Amino acid sequence: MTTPALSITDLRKSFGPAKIIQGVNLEIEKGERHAIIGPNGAGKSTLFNLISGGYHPTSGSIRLNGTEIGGTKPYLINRMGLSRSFQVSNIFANMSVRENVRCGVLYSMGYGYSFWRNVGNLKEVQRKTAEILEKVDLLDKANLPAALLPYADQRTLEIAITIAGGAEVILLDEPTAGMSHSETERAVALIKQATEGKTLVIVEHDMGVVFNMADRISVLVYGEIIATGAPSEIRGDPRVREAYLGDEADALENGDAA
Amino acid sequence: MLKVSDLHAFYGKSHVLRGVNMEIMPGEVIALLGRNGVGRSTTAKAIMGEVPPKGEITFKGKPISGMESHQIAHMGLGYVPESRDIFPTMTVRENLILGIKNMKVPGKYTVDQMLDMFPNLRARADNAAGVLSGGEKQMLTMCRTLMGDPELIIIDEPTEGLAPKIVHQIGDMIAEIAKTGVSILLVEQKLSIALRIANRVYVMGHGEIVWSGTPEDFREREDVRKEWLEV
Amino acid sequence: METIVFSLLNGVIYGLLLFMLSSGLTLIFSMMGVLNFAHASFYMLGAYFAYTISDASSFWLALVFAPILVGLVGAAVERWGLRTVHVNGHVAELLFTFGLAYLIDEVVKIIWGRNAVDYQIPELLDFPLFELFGAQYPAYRIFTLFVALAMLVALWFILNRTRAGLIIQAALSHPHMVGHLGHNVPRIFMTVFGVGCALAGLAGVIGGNYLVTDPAMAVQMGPIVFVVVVVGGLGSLMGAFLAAMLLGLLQTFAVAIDANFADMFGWLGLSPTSEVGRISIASLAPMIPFLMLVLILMVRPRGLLGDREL
Amino acid sequence: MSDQTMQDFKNLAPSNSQKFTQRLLPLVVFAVVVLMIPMFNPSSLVLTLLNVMGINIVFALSYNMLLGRGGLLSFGHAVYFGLGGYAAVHAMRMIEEASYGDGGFWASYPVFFLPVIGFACGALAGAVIGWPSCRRAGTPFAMISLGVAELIAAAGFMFGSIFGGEEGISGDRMNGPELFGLSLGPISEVYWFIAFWTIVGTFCIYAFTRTPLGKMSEATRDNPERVEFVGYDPQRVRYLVFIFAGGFAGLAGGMAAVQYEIFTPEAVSLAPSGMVLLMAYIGGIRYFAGPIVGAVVLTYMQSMMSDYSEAWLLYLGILFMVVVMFAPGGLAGIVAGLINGMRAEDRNERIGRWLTVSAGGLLAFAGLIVLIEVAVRWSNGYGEVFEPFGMHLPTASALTWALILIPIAAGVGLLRLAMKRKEEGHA
Amino acid sequence: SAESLKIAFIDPLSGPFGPSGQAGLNEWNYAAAQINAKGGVGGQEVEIIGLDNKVNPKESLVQLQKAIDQGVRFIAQGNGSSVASALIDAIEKHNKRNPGQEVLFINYAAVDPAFTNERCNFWHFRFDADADMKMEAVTDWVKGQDSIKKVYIIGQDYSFGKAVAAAAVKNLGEKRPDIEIVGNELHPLGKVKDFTPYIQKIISSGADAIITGNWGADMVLMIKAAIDSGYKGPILTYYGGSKGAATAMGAAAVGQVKAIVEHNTNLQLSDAQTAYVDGYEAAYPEDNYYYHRIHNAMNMLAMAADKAGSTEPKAIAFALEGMTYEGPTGTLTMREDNHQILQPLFMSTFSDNVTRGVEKLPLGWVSGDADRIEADATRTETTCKMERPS
Ligand SMILES: Nc1ncnc2c1ncn2[C@@H]1O[C@H](COP(=O)(O)OP(=O)(O)OP(=O)(O)O)[C@@H](O)[C@H]1O
Ligand SMILES: Nc1ncnc2c1ncn2[C@@H]1O[C@H](COP(=O)(O)OP(=O)(O)OP(=O)(O)O)[C@@H](O)[C@H]1O
Ligand SMILES: CC(C)C[C@H](N)C(=O)O
Ligand SMILES: [Mg+2]
Ligand SMILES: [Mg+2]
Repeated sequence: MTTPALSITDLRKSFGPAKIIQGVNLEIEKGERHAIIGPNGAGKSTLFNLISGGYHPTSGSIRLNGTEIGGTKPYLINRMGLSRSFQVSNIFANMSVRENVRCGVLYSMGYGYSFWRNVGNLKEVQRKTAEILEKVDLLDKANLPAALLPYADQRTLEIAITIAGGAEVILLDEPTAGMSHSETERAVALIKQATEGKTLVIVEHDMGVVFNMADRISVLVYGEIIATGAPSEIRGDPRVREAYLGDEADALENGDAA
Repeated sequence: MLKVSDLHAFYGKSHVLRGVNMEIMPGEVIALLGRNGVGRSTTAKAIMGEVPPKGEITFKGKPISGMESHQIAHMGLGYVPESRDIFPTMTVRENLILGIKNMKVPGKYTVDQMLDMFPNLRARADNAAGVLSGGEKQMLTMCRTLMGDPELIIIDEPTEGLAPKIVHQIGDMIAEIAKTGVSILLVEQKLSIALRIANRVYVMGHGEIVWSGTPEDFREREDVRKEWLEV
Repeated sequence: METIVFSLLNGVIYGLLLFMLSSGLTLIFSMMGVLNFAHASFYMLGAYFAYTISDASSFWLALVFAPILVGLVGAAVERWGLRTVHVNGHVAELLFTFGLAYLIDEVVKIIWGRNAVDYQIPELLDFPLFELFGAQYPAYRIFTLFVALAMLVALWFILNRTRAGLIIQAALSHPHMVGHLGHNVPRIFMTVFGVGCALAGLAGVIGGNYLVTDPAMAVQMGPIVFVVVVVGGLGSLMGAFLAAMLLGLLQTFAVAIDANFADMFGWLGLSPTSEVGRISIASLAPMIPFLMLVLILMVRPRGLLGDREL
Repeated sequence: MSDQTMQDFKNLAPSNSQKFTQRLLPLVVFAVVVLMIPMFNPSSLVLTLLNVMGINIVFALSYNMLLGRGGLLSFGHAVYFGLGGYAAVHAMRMIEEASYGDGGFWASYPVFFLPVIGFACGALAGAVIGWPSCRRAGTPFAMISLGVAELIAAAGFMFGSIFGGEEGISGDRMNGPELFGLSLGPISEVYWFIAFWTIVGTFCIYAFTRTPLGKMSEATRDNPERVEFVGYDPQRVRYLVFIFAGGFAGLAGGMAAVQYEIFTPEAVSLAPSGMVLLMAYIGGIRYFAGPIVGAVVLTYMQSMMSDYSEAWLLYLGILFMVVVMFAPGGLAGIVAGLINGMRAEDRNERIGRWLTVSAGGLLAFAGLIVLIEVAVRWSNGYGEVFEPFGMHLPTASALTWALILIPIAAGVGLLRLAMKRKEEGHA
Repeated sequence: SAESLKIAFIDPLSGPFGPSGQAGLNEWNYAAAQINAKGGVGGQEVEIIGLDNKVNPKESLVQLQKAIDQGVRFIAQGNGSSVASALIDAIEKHNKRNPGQEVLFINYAAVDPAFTNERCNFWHFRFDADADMKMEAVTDWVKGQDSIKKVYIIGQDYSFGKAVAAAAVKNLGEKRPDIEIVGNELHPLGKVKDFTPYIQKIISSGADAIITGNWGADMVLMIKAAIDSGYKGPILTYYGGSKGAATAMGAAAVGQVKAIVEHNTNLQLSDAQTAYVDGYEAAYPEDNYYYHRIHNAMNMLAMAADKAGSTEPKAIAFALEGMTYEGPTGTLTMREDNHQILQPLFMSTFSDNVTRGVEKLPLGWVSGDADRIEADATRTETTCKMERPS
């Protein structure tokens, strides 16, 4: 068996006395689409922060393709091929959409801190930027300032920046939060297409999205994973119902997501 | 209690509200439904003075359009915005204290009573509010507004981004608040909640109220639902 | 021995003066987040107002009215200036006060002239209080000490007994929301800014005749005030107090020490005739505050007693 | 990827002609203007002014690499200007010594290339000082820069052999090999030197904004957190930008060394750092040309207006505050706004509003001028009287007060009117 | 010709040394008015252009350039040897680069001895006694005071302060080897606002006398701190007459503070001279007649122009060399070898027994017959090797 894309063992994180992540174990295979669900405050975003380098783990280990990355700086992790999006849109508001995506592209194309090249002349960068913009369907808005985009498009741009660097492992934190039904559907299609063949970890409260996209689902409650499994297993798990889904489980069974 | 007639509002050049009319009686829970972007939040903002309103808005018989937001608040109008706007660097307790309008006049609740009602918050009482999870933040925002003893609360999308189970809790909480005699204007997308707790329903489309009636009537009107709510 | 006693005394008093000067800024900075570059200019205004008032009537009236006047000027500046730029963020506010400093400096030059004015210590306090090792100690310095302590107590009371601090801090993140909760944010901002400026004005009344009242006094004191506030720590009055004392003592002691680098580092082979060797400790005095500032920001960005980072 | 995409993308990217008109043309025009000036036989007074402008343009542009592009508010940028300048003066002295002494490297180093030394030294200083200062942006950065500036300024009086104490260090630019037939003696020859380096500096700083590092510096300004998650270390980005900004400030310092032939410790102090901040901000930090405009305007005020009015710093302070309050885009922003406005559909409405605003502003300003000038003369106490356009305006006269109060009141009224119209226009 | 002769006065007009510069400007203006009443210099009306340099050498050069660009050919400056040093350099360079448009430097107060020794320059003329000459006089006085056993030297940290300190150490060593120098300290120029720590240090050192070259605010504040702290020994100054010092000292300092000067208003004055002084004090009621040397310089300038028959700086410079002038205090000579004036000096003492007070006080400066030092006696050796233009 190949090394898992992401392997987390006994990960813990406390803020002062508050133990937020209390021993998470998780393995995510290459190419898998994995959803993490759980009640508000369970620690999902915190887990993402730990994986992507935003926080230092209190203890435990996180391996990306077999390499330990716990406590490594975010930009180093990013260069190793892991990229994330944010629950609250976190884009470069004063730049155009194109420039936003280009920021995501530059490092991966090897132009790091270069100060002797004109970005206008970097053909591959331009091509890659265009490719990403096309993928997320923002090509026609490429020259708009990001701050002026409608909310849903900002969320999309958030995803675009995340995938721009060509990372193999992608973490998306509630990518469809605040979107309407139709927008959500579009976003799901887009995410599916853009992460084709990559490892995807996604946090979502929209069960429609989760059950539609995920190969496997983990349920995080109070900093612990209480269940991991295929969507069908999770739906039936009484603990999950109790802790998270509540009445909605029935709705799901009726095929009528909220 | 609150009466809105021919309310218009603009963002720059775009005409978002095109003559909204509605009325809320004391003790009522009103749900304002509508698709994304039809202007429900804008209605709330216009009432609260955050967006300059054109038209007539009276609260308890007094016109409030053009008033400063703190004056509106002092008249007994509370607001829980979509963006929640908790004060991230302050503790949960401090956030609650800030909800008190006048330290000299004791309100219905003390901070401690409030924390007793919501054990989730009590557990985080001395943490910075910025690190709360989404659901905790939503609760905090509502509690904070309650601290000021409002007579009418406008609540904008309280369940957005919340786990399914919490959604229900929040619904219960709003019903609970309504029982204490506070009027509520609830801007909500999730029909299950809105219909469960509302006395009356307004449906909004393109910056106007297109339908109003009781939840029971609403359930009957498949056509309204199809035309104005579904995509 | 004499040196130590004198330096202690002078250091404490200079430190207290620094504290008086910076307490207003601590208030404004920690409550409103405004790094008021013009703070020392308000200090200067205090001195000049006091000069004019005591020229016309008495020092004691000046002691009361000069700070009030400065406070009113401050409130007006907030009302018709700062409030407009507030929406553009802290950098805009900082720049606004930066321009304000130029403005006040120039206006002072126009009204009171380009050279020092003769703002004198009131006769009642102009006598040697005691003699120490052959040198007389002026009573006014001891008076300064008491005013500063009174200010410390009063401020501590204000900060800990009012909710204004919380409200303002909240307004920094979500001003609209604070309004919806029923607080009149603009008025609180104006009051805090006014009070902060009035405190600077009071420092000016005291410092103007202790030191010199001239148009350069603002420029000279401005940066040091920042040092006190930042080193002390954001939001901490006690921190500011501590930092001011530390600065006062360090600077005074440095002046009093009769040694140079060669004396201190001679064992390292530093020659007393070399350029570095000849540097006297006394001449380091003006560098000390800034050395402290840079070090603190690098090592402990929240300052000595601050409760949050800058 | 489909050809179609590439096609679309090409259409999005500016065309070559757009690139030319928007990027190259302004620089070319700038260079042509600079080169044409001597054809008008300017007096040495004008040449001096132009030279100082050139120095300040490069200095202000280098400052804007930090403030406008990098979002780093520095109160100590003159440190790098000063250190670069000092290095150049020292080099100038070495050239002098070497050419009278035993030759060597310095004897063959042309004074014309002293700005290179300035750049190197400024960049070096940036590399050393930037290391601790660039760890954080925002207020801590501003405060550290202030502290460093004061430290270096204090050190200026301590290390006599470097800074020369109160006397400063001076040199003679007329030594070493001549380049381009310029002896650099008369000011008209120094003009060519300054012109050359102004163009080189401007061009290089512009080119920098188009590099990956330049772009990421803007990204870091807007959102340092996100930058980390696209593979960049924001501290590193800031640090590198800081070094370049220091280098170009040093370049300007090297130009100043040749122009003035003296540097004093005051050059590294807070005052010139504040001045360059004013230049960049008043000119407009969000526009590349902003600092250029600012440098030109402020240099003019500093050298010329100070002859007409003692209160010129007061006018400067007022100008700055007006910009901060009402025109955060600076002078360049106002110009850009005008140009965009001319293209907008509600053009006529806008022009009407502008006219009202300008009329109001001018009126209020006229009243203010009278007030200030009368006050200045009153304050000097020599009994001098402000006499604009043959009018006689003593402090006590009713006419004086009428000329102060009426225009101010009328101006403020007009401004309010314009403001109200704008609000209504938006509704 | 109708064109006026412009003298650019480059000195501090604001800041801690503003009063010193402003007083100088007033006296230059008065001297110009007086000479203009007598027909001007070489038939040209003299016009003084005051330029503020904030005692900053670089700013001074900016002002110099501006003055030159406006056609000014004469520069007057005095406050600060640091500035004078830069001006000497810059003027020399200018004169070399712009033959036919030379500029002449009239130094009325910057007394770093170097300017008339190793750094002497043809375009520079000094109308004040240099720091060494003055220190000779000061130490001659100390020589006679047996009670002085310990001396503290304090000064401003720049070339002039250093020159004073060096001269004091050298002269005391020669004239009174028994005296212990208990402190020799330099403080930053114009930055100290509270001299109390310095004074307490001096008192603790047990000094019997203080020697200081301080001027401007540094003088006023230092002396104020000394009096407030109850320092009782003699304070030997160069510039005790700095504006504001008398007020700061008050009656407490009578007999205690001394200053070495070329003139004070309680000397035996001729009627003409009395009228001249009165005229000045009437024209500038906030000032007292102080910079006598400015008036000397103006008169010598006029004489030189007459002698040369021209107002060209070069011609005037040649005419000034070796010129003698009968001034109110005696005969003045401009040394040809180094362009240093020789004039009688007076050790004067702060006193309450005066016919003319200063600063509207019944206090002022007096000197007895024994306090007069003849012009010739002030002559010092010079190392100057003057290069003269052809
Ligand atoms: N920096 C921090 N300091 C202290 N507590 C924190 C910090 N960050 C998060 N927490 C706490 O950790 C818990 C988990 O937060 P997290 O944001 O990970 O929740 P989540 O699962 O993403 O919830 P949601 O679905 O609402 O976004 C919350 O209770 C929060 O208060
Ligand atoms: N600040 C703004 N500037 C410009 N347009 C805005 C702004 N805020 C909202 N709008 C636009 O106004 C319209 C109504 O917005 P509003 O927020 O009231 O919608 P809503 O019905 O509450 O929908 P949502 O589900 O998105 O909250 C939308 O088309 C939106 O794009
Ligand atoms: C005006 C004088 C007091 C100047 C001083 N003598 C100097 O040489 O610097
Ligand atoms: Mg989350
Ligand atoms: Mg909404």
